[in-house]
Amino acid sequence: MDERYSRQTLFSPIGKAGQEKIRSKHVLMIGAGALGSGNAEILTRAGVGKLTIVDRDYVEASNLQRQQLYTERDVEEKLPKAAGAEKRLRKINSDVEIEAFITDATPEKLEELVQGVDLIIDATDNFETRMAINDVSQKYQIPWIYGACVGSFGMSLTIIPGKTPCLNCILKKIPIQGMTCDTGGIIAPTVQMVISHQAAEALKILVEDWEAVRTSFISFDLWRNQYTSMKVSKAKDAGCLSCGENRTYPYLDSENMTKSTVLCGRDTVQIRPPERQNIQLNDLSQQLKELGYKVKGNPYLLSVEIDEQRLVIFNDGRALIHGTKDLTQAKTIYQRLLG
Amino acid sequence: MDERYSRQTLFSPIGKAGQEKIRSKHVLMIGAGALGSGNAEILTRAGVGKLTIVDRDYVEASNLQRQQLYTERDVEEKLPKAAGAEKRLRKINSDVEIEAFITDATPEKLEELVQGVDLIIDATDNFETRMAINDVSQKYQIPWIYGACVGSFGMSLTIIPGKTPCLNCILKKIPIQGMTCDTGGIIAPTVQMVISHQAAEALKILVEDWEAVRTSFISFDLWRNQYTSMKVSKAKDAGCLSCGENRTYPYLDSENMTKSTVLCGRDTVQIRPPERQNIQLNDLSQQLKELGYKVKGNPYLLSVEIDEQRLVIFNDGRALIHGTKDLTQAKTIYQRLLG
Amino acid sequence: MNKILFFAHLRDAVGEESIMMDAKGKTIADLKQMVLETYKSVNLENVMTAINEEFASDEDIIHEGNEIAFIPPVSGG
Amino acid sequence: MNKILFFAHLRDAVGEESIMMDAKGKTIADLKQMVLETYKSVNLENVMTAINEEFASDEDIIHEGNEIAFIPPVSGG
Repeated sequence: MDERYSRQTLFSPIGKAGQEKIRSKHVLMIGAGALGSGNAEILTRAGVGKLTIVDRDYVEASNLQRQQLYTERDVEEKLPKAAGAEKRLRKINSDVEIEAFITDATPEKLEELVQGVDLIIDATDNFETRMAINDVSQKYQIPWIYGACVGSFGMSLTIIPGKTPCLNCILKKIPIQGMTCDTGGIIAPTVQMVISHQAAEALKILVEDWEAVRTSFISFDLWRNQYTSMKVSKAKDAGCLSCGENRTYPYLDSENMTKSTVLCGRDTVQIRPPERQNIQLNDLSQQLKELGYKVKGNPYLLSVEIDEQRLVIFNDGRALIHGTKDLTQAKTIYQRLLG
Repeated sequence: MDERYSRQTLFSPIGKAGQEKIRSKHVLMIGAGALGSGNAEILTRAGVGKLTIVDRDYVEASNLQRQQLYTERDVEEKLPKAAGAEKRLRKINSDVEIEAFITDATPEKLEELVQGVDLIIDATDNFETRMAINDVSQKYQIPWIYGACVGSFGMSLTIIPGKTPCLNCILKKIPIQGMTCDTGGIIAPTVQMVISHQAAEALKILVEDWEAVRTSFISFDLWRNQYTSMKVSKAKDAGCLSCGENRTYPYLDSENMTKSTVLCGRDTVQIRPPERQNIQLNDLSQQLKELGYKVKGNPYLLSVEIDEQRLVIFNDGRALIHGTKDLTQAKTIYQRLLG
Repeated sequence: MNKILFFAHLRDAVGEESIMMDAKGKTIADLKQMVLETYKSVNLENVMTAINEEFASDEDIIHEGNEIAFIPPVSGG
Repeated sequence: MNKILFFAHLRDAVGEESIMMDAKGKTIADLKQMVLETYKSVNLENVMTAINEEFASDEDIIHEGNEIAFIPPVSGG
């Protein structure tokens, strides 16, 4: 399949030398939702050497409108996104080494995963994880590409340690979440336009065409026909705690991370135990059934109905409690079932 | 699966009323290559009522780098793109009526296909077909969305009959093909960015948000970080033969269409017989094998090796001759095998 | 005079894609205050600001003819 | 003076993303001729032209400060 990449090697800023570089690189994708699906698919099709995908969630009906790696069958099977993504990507390009983790991208996990990685792509849905990615990027000198969207509005920025300002220089602190997909919805073309920008920057970085890397912050609105490009070099802050002279990497301190979170765009709370568990899902399923609960599952997770709520538990102990935004109620349900 | 479209109905310019409109509409996709794959996937995920896809080609290894509906298996099976697209789209959304035609989008075929269609999306790779789409759009008053790309450069324009200038107003004549994917290559992010613009315009048209429809011609270069939006209302030409006062629809005259074409980006010639044939591929395969040819096939096509070239024949009599750009040589091969 | 552009949900809160204001000599912080006085429902607390398509801080001074854009960071993905 | 912008393969033929030329009072057709005299390998036969981001024909007159863009239509898909 040398013919396979012919249209990409014909593109002169890549060429055969660039294709060899792409082939030798390792990309870490944080998230396998809308942005993660599309970015992972482009890089897999482009023939990247290795792609590591991390996602904590599983496929639901409301994802299908914009998350391109998944099908109706994945929803029926409640397949974790990382597993579903891996399955589809292998069919697309068996040359690429795909590694998938069904887990939360905590600061500890990020520090473990970035070893040997050439580029991190942000495909998360929250600023807490983004700021941790930003710190890890600075600590290990690995470029990363921010992308985000809501409604018809999207944005992207490429961060090269030692060269560009970092996300903390620009945002100063974790912004209070404004409009989310919960309140603003999202349309698939917005997702694809953010992906276009992220994936183009990714290819530039993988082929080491540093001159071509975009140094401005782009944002656009596809419904209102707006597009703007903002130069950010002035934002670089020598006092920045993430990339400045006296850096402390504040977002890698896991004490700063919440242990339970209301998920963006969902009537759902996530609970993460302080330490990783190793739950035997088969045994747990049996116990719960004996207690009279309605339980469904697959090798990765169990889904349990409890009154108006539904608890989904993964074998590392992490759980999603659907049907509530109340952290206390969610913890109560978690503890009732898992002690 | 009412939950399925929740993120789209939350987007206020669509809402529940818009979703009902999307559900009631019929879109015609001309081409199932790079732009066709991505546009078809977005509209299928968005829940369009009916999607008709027309493509004359089959899946090859060099398509996989950017054509998102296809897998390695489709290449092995030499699956026609329209059939491969249909297969994947059904898995994505079984609510959408998918209709696939493995055929060339000739002017006659286009006039037949546009009946009852609400929108045409251009996903072809040549201006001959685009100008025929443009004429059909004007004749039957159906909006269409132009999109094209090469390398890291792409462009799009939305054409609303009776409101905006048409493509013939702007280009005046079929342009001599400049750089093609053959000489310039193509990267997947460019494709996705054109798709983002086409699919956003498609959603605006399907929900009848005419105020939001983009009236400018956009073009961009993702590698060189360029983006420009050109107002085109001034280009509307009362003397235009496609949309003016004395219109003749010059590109619907099939005498103006070539019968054999060197395909963009490929060392390949297409031969189309003057009238549609109905070839019994099984019988033909048997005959050719008896003559000593190496023949492979599936229910849609046969592939025959002839010296340095390879002929692929479809049951409507159309053929692709790979390994040559010489029209005469290609015709010779065609006639040698098919009389 | 200065053209002030609003992106995403800010545009909905203001009701216009852009407005004209005389902000010559004022800082970005001053301008935010001026906008808030007219459009009470706009939240400018965490927005990014650009002057003539270049990143600006709250202390930066606005000159005659400068175009100001307010861009809210979003988190979806 | 006028800024002349080149897109896609035109940029490669010219070797620059933009050049400065004094084209005040000239038509687009004149300007194309001027560009061709300096950059012989550029093909401007079927390009679209914009003056200040608005579609322009060969007969349109260029004014002082106008920004001209040459955009080649492409056919890939």
